[in-house]
Amino acid sequence: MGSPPHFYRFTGKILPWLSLLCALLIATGLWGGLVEAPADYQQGDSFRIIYVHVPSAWMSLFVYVVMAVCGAIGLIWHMKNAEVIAISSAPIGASFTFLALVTGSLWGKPMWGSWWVWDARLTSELILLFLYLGVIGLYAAIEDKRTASRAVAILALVGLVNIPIIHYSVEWWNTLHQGPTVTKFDKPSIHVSMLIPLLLMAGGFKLFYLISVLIRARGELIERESNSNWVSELLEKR
Amino acid sequence: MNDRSLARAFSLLLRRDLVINFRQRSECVNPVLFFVIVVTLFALGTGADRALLLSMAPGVIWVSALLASMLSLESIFRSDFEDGSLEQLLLSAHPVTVLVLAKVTAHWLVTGLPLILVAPLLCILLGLSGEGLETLILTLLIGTPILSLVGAIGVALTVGLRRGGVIISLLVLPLYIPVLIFGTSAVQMSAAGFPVNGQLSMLAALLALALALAPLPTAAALRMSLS
Amino acid sequence: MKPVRKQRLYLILAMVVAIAVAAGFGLNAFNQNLMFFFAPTEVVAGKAPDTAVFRLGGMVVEGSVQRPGDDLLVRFDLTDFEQVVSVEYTGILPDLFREGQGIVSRGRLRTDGVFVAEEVLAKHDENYMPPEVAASLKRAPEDLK
Amino acid sequence: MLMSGPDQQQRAEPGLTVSGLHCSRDGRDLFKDLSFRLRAGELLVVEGRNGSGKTSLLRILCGIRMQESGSINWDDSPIGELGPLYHQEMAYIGHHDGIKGDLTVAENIQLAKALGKPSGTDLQTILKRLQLSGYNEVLARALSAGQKRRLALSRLLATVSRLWILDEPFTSLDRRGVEICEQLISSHLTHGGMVVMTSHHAMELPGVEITRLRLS
Repeated sequence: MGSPPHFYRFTGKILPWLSLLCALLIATGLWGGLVEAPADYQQGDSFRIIYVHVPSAWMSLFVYVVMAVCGAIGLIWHMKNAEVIAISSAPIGASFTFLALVTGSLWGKPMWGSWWVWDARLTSELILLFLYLGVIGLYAAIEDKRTASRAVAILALVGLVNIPIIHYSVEWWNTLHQGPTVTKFDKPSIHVSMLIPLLLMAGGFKLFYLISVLIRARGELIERESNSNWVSELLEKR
Repeated sequence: MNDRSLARAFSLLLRRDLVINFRQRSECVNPVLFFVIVVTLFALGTGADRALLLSMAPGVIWVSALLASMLSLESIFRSDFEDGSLEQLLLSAHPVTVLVLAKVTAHWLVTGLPLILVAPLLCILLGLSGEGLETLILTLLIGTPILSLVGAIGVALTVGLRRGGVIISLLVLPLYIPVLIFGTSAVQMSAAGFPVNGQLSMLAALLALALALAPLPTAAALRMSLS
Repeated sequence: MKPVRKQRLYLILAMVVAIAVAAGFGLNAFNQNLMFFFAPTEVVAGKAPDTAVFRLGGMVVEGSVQRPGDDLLVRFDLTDFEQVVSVEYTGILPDLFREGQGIVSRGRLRTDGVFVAEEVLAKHDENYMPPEVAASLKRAPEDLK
Repeated sequence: MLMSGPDQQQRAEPGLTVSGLHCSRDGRDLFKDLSFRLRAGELLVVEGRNGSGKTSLLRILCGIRMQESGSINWDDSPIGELGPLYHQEMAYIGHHDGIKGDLTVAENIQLAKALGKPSGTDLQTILKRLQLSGYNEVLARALSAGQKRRLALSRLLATVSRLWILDEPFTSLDRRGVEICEQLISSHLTHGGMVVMTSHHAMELPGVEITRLRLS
């Protein structure tokens, strides 16, 4: 897995299977969430936006951590694959963050009575979006892509301090945003019939991220290694 | 290389940076002028409603300080990068983080401190006085070094770019948000007559954290920029 | 120990001390009032601003919601189960606003101690369940924990 | 000026050992499998066309630039691990002089001393050897290009460094300046120092054996 040509061939093989699994998970998750799951005792059907909002919010944090960790690996051991995965994660993470903010806003208007509130959770999530945009902008601004990867990794590591703040903001401060539902240590405060579709969706989102990051990473890798032998062999085969 | 020589390198580098800034002068005058002008523009742009100005004063002064500090950031490393002093800094016999700290300290003394000195004047212009003014000065005193420390990371990341100006604001401003939030909320609360220990503690915590950690990514980013 | 090793140790020590100081200040900050909203107890104790706008959070007291006129004026009481503050609001309430529901409202105190809200936001909790389950829980509230 | 004898003899392989160095820029290989050794008293001149990677090689040897693969050892330890320990035994003169125009000549030399491992040589002696006597209080930006280059070379005298890495040290120096610089190099070598340098200038150092490395 360490060398780019290996990575390219291996991911090429598993991508179709991953896509199939992902489609399956999201389809059953959506069906379970939108059709099977009962309406909430308080929020009625409006709560169903949870099936997009919560997985994308989770992913916004998860992708950032993956990006920072891969960046650090690239920074320390100069592994090309890690560098490429780190930078390929950024636009996907930014999209998840954006989706979480938009769906949260759509949820907040009817329930809270406001599109947007400057509480700690929302503000820190917005900062996360800015961090992603900073990473993307910085990568685009530096010409040499290996140098750019190192720059991006440093920035991503600095921004990592924001992650615990986002996660714990609802516990540290009195926010309008409710506390965590599923990640509580004792037991999730969501009924099982509602939880299962949520977990399916979360799995589907994770796979979706995996698929898109692999596709992006493959493209990025080809572009970076365009002068190397294995890429020209690949092109000849076509 | 013992600790004495490290302390000597730190203080000499700090003094040299101050001397250079003193010989150029515009470096330290421009941010202050910018700060004063932006605050004035806010006052003019929102009209002369005293109550409105008063309620906006903490935010206006903090945002202007943020922008002034950000505009002056490039001077931390830009000229050193251009004349090759930066590579000599990285090749010195001392830990780069400590040298970075010396340069950031010099930058704060030259650009951050003057802001704090003129801030009372601007507060009076905006009608903020008494408790609120004292808290504002205190928050600026704790907060502006954080801006310099965190900003240094941004400059170090972009110093090798021909046009780093816009991208640096994209990198640095999100990281400035917590300082802005706690700084302004402290001033607002104290103007309303409440204790602000919480906000001040938070700012102090941020400062200690930035002092401890910010030089590390800055040094790493400088190495990256020179490679 | 080699001087360079010693120097590195000092630097790491300095960093650890600074981080400890940061943690100390941070903990202190969390013990202070850094909240998005004030609770009724704090308002009654006079900890909230007299003149400035602030946020008040609490539970709508059961049976306290009144609509005195045929306009949009609503009166209700907010509690944190210790103290009660009366609130007046003119405007459209969010869907989730109901008795027993947690809300956050933004406004200022009138001289008679009534909180005049400019905005009312409903705070929903992190519990999601079907209505039947909620009903059965209500019958046996001790099961909730 | 150099570390005394017994200390050096304890080390197994004192000096610089480079093996399997690979460097590429923008996906193009500059050099591959580059290996050489540099011992006390040796001079290595790196030659090659423009863009053949001479400067890149020198910057890699300094530890500023990252190599794709390969190792650089100083006294048997990788330079990345040594960090400041390596840098205090090394001096680098790059394309840029690395002097501050707003500081005086004396202030620049003082700063260079503080940043490195200062030598016992006093300011007047350094200035005299570089033919900059009387310029102590002059701002560096008022110097001519050749004088600035000589001021940059003062770093070699102001600090104690076993290894000198010089990128085109003769740039903008006049005949006299080149002679001064050549004297510096040969005296460094006879005292057991090491020099890696690039130069377009044909070097003649009496009594010094020059190893040449061609990058293509």
